[in-house]
Amino acid sequence: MEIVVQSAPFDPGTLLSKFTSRQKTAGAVVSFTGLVRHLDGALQTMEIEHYPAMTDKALETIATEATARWDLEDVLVLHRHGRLAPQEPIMMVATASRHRKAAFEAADFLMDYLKSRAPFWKKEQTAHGSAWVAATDDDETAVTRWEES
Amino acid sequence: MEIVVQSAPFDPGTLLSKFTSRQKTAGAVVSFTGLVRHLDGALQTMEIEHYPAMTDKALETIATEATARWDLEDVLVLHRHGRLAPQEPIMMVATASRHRKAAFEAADFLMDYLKSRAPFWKKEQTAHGSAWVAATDDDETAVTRWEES
Amino acid sequence: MKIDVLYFAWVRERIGEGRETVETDAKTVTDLIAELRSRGAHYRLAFEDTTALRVALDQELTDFDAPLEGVREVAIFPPMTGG
Amino acid sequence: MKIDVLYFAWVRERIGEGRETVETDAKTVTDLIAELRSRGAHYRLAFEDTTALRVALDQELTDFDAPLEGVREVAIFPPMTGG
Repeated sequence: MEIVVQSAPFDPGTLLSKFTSRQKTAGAVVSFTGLVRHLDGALQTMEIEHYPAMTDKALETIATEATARWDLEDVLVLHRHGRLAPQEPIMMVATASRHRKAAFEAADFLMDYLKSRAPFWKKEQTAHGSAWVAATDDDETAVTRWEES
Repeated sequence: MEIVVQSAPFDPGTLLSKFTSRQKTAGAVVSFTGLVRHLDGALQTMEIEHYPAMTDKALETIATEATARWDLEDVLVLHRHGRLAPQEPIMMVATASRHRKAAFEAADFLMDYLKSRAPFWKKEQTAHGSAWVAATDDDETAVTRWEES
Repeated sequence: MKIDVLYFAWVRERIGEGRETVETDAKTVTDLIAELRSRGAHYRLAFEDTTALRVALDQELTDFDAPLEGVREVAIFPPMTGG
Repeated sequence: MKIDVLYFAWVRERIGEGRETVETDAKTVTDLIAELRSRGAHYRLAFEDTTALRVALDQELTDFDAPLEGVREVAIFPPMTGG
């Protein structure tokens, strides 16, 4: 399990290569990469604020929960904070499992929880000013689908 | 849309970097990488046979179907044939979308169809001889879940 | 008791600072917010609609009725938008 | 008519070759397989259980009842195991 919180840019491919090549028993690797929305060209920068004392703890809790629910060989969660440019990678999760379905479901689960349980807040800057990204009801209710099963 | 069929090894990270950096409008990139099963250390090599005249056509049909069903910005499907070593990457799919759910679902769909609609056959070689990998009923029925919706 | 109170995102911007130490006898987060509102317009604006807020006690998400006893750090912020 | 018949994986191994051209009047794949079975034990072994086989006509998956008229290439193989 690897949890990374950083302001520096990252290359999703470099991380995926490292993650894939360290697998000894997995048959399936799924990755999700989130990119900064460009707002049809209007976005100048995105600023991501976080709660440093809580961030690592929250990401670890989410990753540990995924490991408890699915038969995973490995999990990676990386999230950036600070200033980002349009189309830059914001965050990445990767899961490795013997089973394809487990790798897919766990990655999907991690994303749902990251969206509404990890202490990050996005602010978008355009020529017209800046605004905090609002959480959607979808994001907040998405986690409930994992509670039913 | 990019379809690749090759016998040469590939690095999933190199492909993911290239795929991610060419996105201009996507906010979500999902990748799936399949690795050769090691059979608890017993596997010596895996040999993948394919039907060259049909392979490209079948992969294109599957990728086009995914593009028709989901709002995708880009799709990559790569599949190897020939001789592979344990834990080597066999194949990879990547999807890019403005929407996270579309990227996840389309990647999952591509995998279900690749398993039972693309003309590849795997043969596993161990110290005790070689055997064709049997298709599971699960693989053959997995595609039906996409027909209901 | 003395307690550290942290604010993030637009809650921080409305209040005008990210962290302060308050002396309080509040039993719950709801009580604490009621006290803070009495400090002025900035606070009332930040805490206008508490259904739009989330809270963590000692870095664990919880709800507004959670007891403050033994807690060292309260964080109040909008719904998170990571991922 | 002359038709190319291709075999893959264990079907190819049982028959002993990957491709042959056959002269046939078979109307469907089922008819063609009946003709091929009469060629000998190798073929009967390969086509022992047709529920374990899949077929493509001119590189498109189809079923055993599909008409062969106008078809140039028939491929017979086990269920695919890609991915």
